[in-house]
Amino acid sequence: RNVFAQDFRNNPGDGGTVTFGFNVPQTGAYADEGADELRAYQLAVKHINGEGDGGLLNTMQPLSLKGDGVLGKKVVYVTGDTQTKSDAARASAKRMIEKDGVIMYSGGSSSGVAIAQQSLAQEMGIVFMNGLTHSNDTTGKDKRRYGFRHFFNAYMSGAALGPVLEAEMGKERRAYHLTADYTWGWTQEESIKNTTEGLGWQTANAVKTPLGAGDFSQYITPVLNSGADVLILNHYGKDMINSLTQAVQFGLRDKQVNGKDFQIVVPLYSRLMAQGAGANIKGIFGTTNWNWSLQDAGSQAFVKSFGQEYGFPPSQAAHTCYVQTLLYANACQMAGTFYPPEVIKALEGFEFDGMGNGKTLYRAEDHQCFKDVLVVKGNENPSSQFDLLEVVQEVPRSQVEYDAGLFGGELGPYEV
Amino acid sequence: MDTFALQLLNGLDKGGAYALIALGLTLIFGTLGVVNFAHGALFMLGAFCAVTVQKILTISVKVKDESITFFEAYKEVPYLETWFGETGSVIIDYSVPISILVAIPVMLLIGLVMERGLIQRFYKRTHAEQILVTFGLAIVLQELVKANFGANPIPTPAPEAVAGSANIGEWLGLGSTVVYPWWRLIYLAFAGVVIAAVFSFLQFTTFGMVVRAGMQDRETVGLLGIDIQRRFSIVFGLAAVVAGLAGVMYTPILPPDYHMGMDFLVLSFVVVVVGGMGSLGGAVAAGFLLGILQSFASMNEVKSILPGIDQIIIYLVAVVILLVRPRGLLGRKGVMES
Amino acid sequence: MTNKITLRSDNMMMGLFALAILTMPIWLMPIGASYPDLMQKFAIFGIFAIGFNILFGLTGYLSFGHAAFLGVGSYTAVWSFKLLSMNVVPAVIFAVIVAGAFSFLIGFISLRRSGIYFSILTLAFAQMSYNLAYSVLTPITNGETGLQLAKSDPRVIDGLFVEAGAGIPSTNFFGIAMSGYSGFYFCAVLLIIGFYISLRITRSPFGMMLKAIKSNQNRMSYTGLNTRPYALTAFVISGMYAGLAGALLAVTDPLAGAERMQWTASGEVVLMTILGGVGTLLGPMLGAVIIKYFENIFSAFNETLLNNIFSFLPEGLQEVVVSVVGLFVGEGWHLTLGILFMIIVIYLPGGLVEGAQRVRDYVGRKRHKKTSEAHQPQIAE
Amino acid sequence: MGILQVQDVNKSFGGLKALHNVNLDVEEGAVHAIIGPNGAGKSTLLNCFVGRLKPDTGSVMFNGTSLLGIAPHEINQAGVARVFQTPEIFGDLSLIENVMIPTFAKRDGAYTVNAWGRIDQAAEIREKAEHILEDVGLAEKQEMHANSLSRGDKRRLELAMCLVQEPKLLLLDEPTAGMSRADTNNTIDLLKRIGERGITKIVIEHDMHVVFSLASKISVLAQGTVIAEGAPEEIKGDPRVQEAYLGGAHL
Amino acid sequence: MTETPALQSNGPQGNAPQASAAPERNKGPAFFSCWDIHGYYGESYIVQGVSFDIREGEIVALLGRNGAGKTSTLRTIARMSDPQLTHGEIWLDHKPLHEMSDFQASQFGVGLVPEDRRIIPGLTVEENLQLAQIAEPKGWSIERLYEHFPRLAERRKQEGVTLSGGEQQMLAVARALARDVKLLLLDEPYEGLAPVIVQEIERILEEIKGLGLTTIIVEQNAIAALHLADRAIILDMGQVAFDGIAQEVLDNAELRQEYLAI
Ligand SMILES: Nc1ncnc2c1ncn2[C@@H]1O[C@H](COP(=O)(O)OP(=O)(O)OP(=O)(O)O)[C@@H](O)[C@H]1O
Ligand SMILES: Nc1ncnc2c1ncn2[C@@H]1O[C@H](COP(=O)(O)OP(=O)(O)OP(=O)(O)O)[C@@H](O)[C@H]1O
Ligand SMILES: [Mg+2]
Ligand SMILES: [Mg+2]
Repeated sequence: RNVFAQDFRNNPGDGGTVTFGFNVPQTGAYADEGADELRAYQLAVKHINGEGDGGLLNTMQPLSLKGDGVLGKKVVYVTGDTQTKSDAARASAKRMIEKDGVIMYSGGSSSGVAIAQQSLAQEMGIVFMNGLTHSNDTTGKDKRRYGFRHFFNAYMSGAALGPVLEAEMGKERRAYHLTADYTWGWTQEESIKNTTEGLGWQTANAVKTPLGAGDFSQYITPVLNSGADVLILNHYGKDMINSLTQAVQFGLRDKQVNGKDFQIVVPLYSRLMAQGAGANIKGIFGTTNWNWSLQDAGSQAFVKSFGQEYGFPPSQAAHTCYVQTLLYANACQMAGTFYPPEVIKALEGFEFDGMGNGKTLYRAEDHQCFKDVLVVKGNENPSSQFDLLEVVQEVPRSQVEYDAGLFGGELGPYEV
Repeated sequence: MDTFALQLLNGLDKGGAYALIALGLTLIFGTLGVVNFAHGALFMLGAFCAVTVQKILTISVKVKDESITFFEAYKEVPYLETWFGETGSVIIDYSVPISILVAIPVMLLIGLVMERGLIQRFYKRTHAEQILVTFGLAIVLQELVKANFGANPIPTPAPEAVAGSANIGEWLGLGSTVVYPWWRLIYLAFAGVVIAAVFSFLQFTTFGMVVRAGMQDRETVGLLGIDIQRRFSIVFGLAAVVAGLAGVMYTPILPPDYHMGMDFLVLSFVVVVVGGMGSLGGAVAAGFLLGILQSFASMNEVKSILPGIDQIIIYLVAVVILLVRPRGLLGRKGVMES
Repeated sequence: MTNKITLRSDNMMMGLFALAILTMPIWLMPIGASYPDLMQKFAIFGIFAIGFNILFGLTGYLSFGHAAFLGVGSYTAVWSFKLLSMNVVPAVIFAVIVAGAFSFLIGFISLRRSGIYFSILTLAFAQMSYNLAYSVLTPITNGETGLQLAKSDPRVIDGLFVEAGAGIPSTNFFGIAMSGYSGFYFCAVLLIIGFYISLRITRSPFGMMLKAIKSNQNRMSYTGLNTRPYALTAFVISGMYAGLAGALLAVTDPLAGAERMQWTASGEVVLMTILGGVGTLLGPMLGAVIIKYFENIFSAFNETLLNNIFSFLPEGLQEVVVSVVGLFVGEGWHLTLGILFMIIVIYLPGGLVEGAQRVRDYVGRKRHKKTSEAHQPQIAE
Repeated sequence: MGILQVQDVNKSFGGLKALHNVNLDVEEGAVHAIIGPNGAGKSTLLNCFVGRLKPDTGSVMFNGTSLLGIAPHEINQAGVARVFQTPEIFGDLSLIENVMIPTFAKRDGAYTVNAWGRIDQAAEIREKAEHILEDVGLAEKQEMHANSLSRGDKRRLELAMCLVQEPKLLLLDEPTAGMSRADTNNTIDLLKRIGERGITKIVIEHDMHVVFSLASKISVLAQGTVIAEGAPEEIKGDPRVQEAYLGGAHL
Repeated sequence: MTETPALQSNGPQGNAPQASAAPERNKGPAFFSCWDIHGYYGESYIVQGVSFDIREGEIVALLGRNGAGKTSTLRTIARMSDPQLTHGEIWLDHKPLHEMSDFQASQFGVGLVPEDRRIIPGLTVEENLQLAQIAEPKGWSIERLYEHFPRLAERRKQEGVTLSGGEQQMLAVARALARDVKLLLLDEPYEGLAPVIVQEIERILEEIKGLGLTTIIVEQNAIAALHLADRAIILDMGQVAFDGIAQEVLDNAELRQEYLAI
């Protein structure tokens, strides 16, 4: 297969190792999430190199990796701090590329940062495997040939929530949206609004709130007497923790409006958010990409090796980062080369199973993974400190699929 | 009408919080002349007093969840509950009010140590150097908290009894649509009490005059037999306590994290300066003014006319006030003007 | 003021400075900082800090909003790439002009006040710019995601000359791609020019007027000088430096995000300047290098790397050392930065450059004493 | 017609009438001394000339144009320089820079961006500055920071800064206060020497030795009102002045 | 505590200025004495080994040219942080001032009227006086001060720094008297004052002299100071150039010419 002996950026050549770059938030609001992602990456490298119990290498299908590294080269890695800022993330990624010679880099925790890194990947000709990023734009209008996303997106959250909301709350509802005033918030609001309006719900109002507002009281009080009976919080991270905590304090959950119990919905959940909001999340609906309580073999295998290594279960962010690393390594093995265009082609349209979320497709047209989505709610009666979210339903992949052209964008060329 | 009443309440409540946070800063900044970028960190440390107290009160017996085999998962029952039953739960429930009692001596100590150990050397240095050292200190404190408590916010709920909302409308005869969380009302009252206490201490005793004089001219005050250094330490300790209390009281509204101080730092500087340097009354007035304007600017009716106004209102008001009134609302001439 | 400043000593300093900057790829190698992106950042933030120092160091006006001009420079440059040409020359020129105009507006209003009131005014303007860029102005700034190039951008000038390729074209200086080392040298040359201009300003009558503003504005006006336009000129010049820095960020990496305008970014340049030494020529550059070095290199250490570094130690000791050092690097790099700030300002008042001078003076004190204090008898011991 | 004409100037601070219908006519080339008890309003009057204060009513005409309502730097550019009661100097600049700044201001006007020339090469300006420092006896200290001067030296520096501008009208608020006898005498000599250059001077002074060595005309201000005006000899003998100001001082 | 009067301590004689071996030194333990004090402003060496004694109730005129170090000497005695005392001892009433800080020295009875008056901005006249009576021991009551300085009584509500120069000087002297002082240090009390006021202040100083208050007065108006003083000390280049009876200076034209140019 030496036809691919072309020179490309950071070609590992005859060296015995190949370097991955893990670019996660180590400081700032998402530092804890970043730390969990880093753990997952380290675990993935271990497993690829044939150390430890092998993790998902035992369940993944089809599998080309042999547990001896990638194409016979041991994987080593470097880390960096994105600070959850686009500039810092790109600087850190450039360091990995220019100084450390990484062949692939990966990371996430915010859509803006992910998109910034993804476009850098295209410029530099290095594959970027997105970690946690939920905006439709990542594989929509800002998609890139060199970027791939395993995580689900706002559209899929909305599509998955629809039937559950209908079952739990009925068709006659008035929803009030509070939306973080930036691109992720907008796509989230749009997606969930499409879903709820599709159910026949009315939209009482959709209000933008400044990022990092801290105190949301001035946005919550208008909800009280707006006639709405559902509050949808299109917030993430600290904003969501604060707005939810305060909404509950304003007595929204004890309210009766239009003869119905007032409800709050949080489209995107994460474990850290659940921890930060404490008891306030009990019974509140939302979606996640993955949860450690899933019982399929892949999830069990991952929870086992992560839990034994670190003493606690992995978060959804850890899961997606782990899977992404394996998928990339596997694609190189499949392609028989590290030459990015070939690796990309191997990933495009790749269909696999046994990594949680059931049968999964890496769609070629937009580099978005399609798989089952979890609708969850805050656990009313947790049995342990990790038991925060209860899976209400595993919404099948077919229900969240959409047309690849829906969000526009262009992947760009293979060769740069 | 009720939206208006509610936004007014929001404004007052925010104002109380802003004033309380800015009060400590104006003591240090406006009175001692030290640009204290670590003020936010003091606020944050106060909040983590509450977290620590809660952590201590909820030290738990851990009952292993046997269904999980890959790692250790527990159901936790606090010792206080196993020992004292109901009473124990109540104590835990009241951890935030209890933290206030703890925070006063702790923050006083922190303030004194900080002043004696560090700030003291910087009274005569340039503002630039004060900024650098206090910013460095703020980062260090922040990172220490992060290393111990993680980066994620930590829920610290208000006591059950005041967790819900009060039906203010009914009391005032405005109908039942005006409800407001108890804890926020308590915060407002608490802010009022603390502000009044600080005011009377500085206005009705000679302490305030001496400190003001000392800031203007340390040497001469020393010549008059006054140990100004000791008084500066006390002011600093007092400011730390006020900042800390503001932090403790804020925890049920905003689950604390290590970065919360930085988030409030700029705001508190704006409040202090808009109020006028060296003026306690100014800081309080500016706090309420900005709080109320911010609340009204966030109303949908206003936002539909001026999109994004709620994001910039505080800064816009600051600019207008500083251009109309050169020294802020109640500032004195010559303080920190060069 | 013991060493006399002359044209010759300045030219010498200039030569050494240029040499040091241009040879960075060589001497930064041992500390792992010799890769293009970081050196670009050194040069760019050096320009930013040097320009900032013209305002803060000379006139004493502490602006807390200079990041706004940096951001405006970046946006302008990216728009120039999108609309006109991928050539960096128009981008840089427009960025400097637009940032200059923007700083004229803000400076004109803010300079009506002095001291802390001025600082808060600039802060307020910058925060408003940031908040609006993040949300309402998204059509211009592309909000959180940041303004990016797209294949479909018009690029009217380029369209006249070259056929569009398959992907997004890269920025260039008349055909030389502005990434990697060529990007660094482009920034480095501008840094050297920027430094030279700042040197000339400092040594010029205009620079002396700026120092006079810092020293005593009252006397300045009773001396027949109109302080406001002097301060405003300094403000605009430093705003243009910031705009240039912003443009270079976009030149080397064509993406402009709103977070560049946040108060923390303004604060960063303040810290760089103070750390290196307010009012000194070299200090701001030094401060910029240190902060960027920490941000990029210290944050990248992880446990495996540390274990490699300390592998020469015996097993047990290695573990202890790694866990202790680990607190200060990687995710703990902020802690180190904070401690560094404190140590420098406590032990080297006036920042690194002045601190170094103090140390040097202390060593050579006896020699200097004789010449500088002729009117006083010799010191006793 | 004098070079400076002050008519019916009134100035109050709150309830305090600091200046009450003050009239003054300073002749070109004269040394006009203003004396009077502490708090009489002498410094306040000077403040009205340089734009630091604006009188409530009245007019101040300099060379035929009004000085009221124009900015301090414009007044200075018109040719009025002032030495303050508490020295106003550029504390953290060197003495030579302190003197060069007004020299540039004189040459280049109120605002000129000369950012490319080098100070150390502005030979003509420098020479002029050095020369004036020599005149006031500070030549040796020209590289020192102005802040570390003793007070007498600061005042002399300020005087140098004004003189180097060759103003038409020089306002001196207690130029010899705090100076030793020797330096006072030097200053008197210096002021006499500049007198020869035709600079009009208004001097406020409590040291009668200085006043009577320099003044060609004296106005006596008490409680905001001019109570006497005339040649030195007349003033010396005026009983009201004796009572309000001089006391039993031996002159 | 150590009762050792300063003059008995023996130090290196090398630096002792020749003229300081004044005859008074042998007349028993002095009420106040400073011995071989050295003071620095940062790196500048300004007070270069000054020694002298004062008996209780004595009034000493401290004279010298501009920049001779008079102010610096007073500041050193008042234990201000600048100039820094690097060497030497200062004793007042058998207590070591050199071991005290500024406020302790003040509480023990050192009162300085500083040369630029140092009225505190932002405080009214009355507050400036009250400030002096915060720390014990208090001296004259504010009522008594107002009796002596009726002008201050009129202006009591005005901000101190807006007073005219002379008024400020009165306030500074009054403020010193508001404390119970053992040793009064006056730095150029006549500066900037109208002749009538100078006479008034002179009267007050005479009165203070009558009270037997030990005083050091620094004054450019040497003649006036010498008339008031019992003794004169002349400083030159930070060292004592003369120490003797005040009348001696008035009589010795050569001395006056050399150090005072009068
Ligand atoms: N800003 C002000 N506010 C209130 N009163 C003032 C102000 N400035 C001056 N005064 C008062 O006005 C009167 C005149 O003051 P001014 O300084 O002009 O006196 P002066 O004649 O210069 O006295 P001196 O010879 O002592 O310097 C004084 O009584 C003073 O207290
Ligand atoms: N803060 C300071 N830093 C450095 N040098 C100083 C400082 N203050 C005073 N000096 C220097 O100390 C010397 C003595 O000053 P000092 O003020 O004690 O003199 P003085 O005898 O009181 O003079 P004057 O009669 O002018 O008040 C002077 O040469 C002066 O330049
Ligand atoms: Mg006066
Ligand atoms: Mg003196």
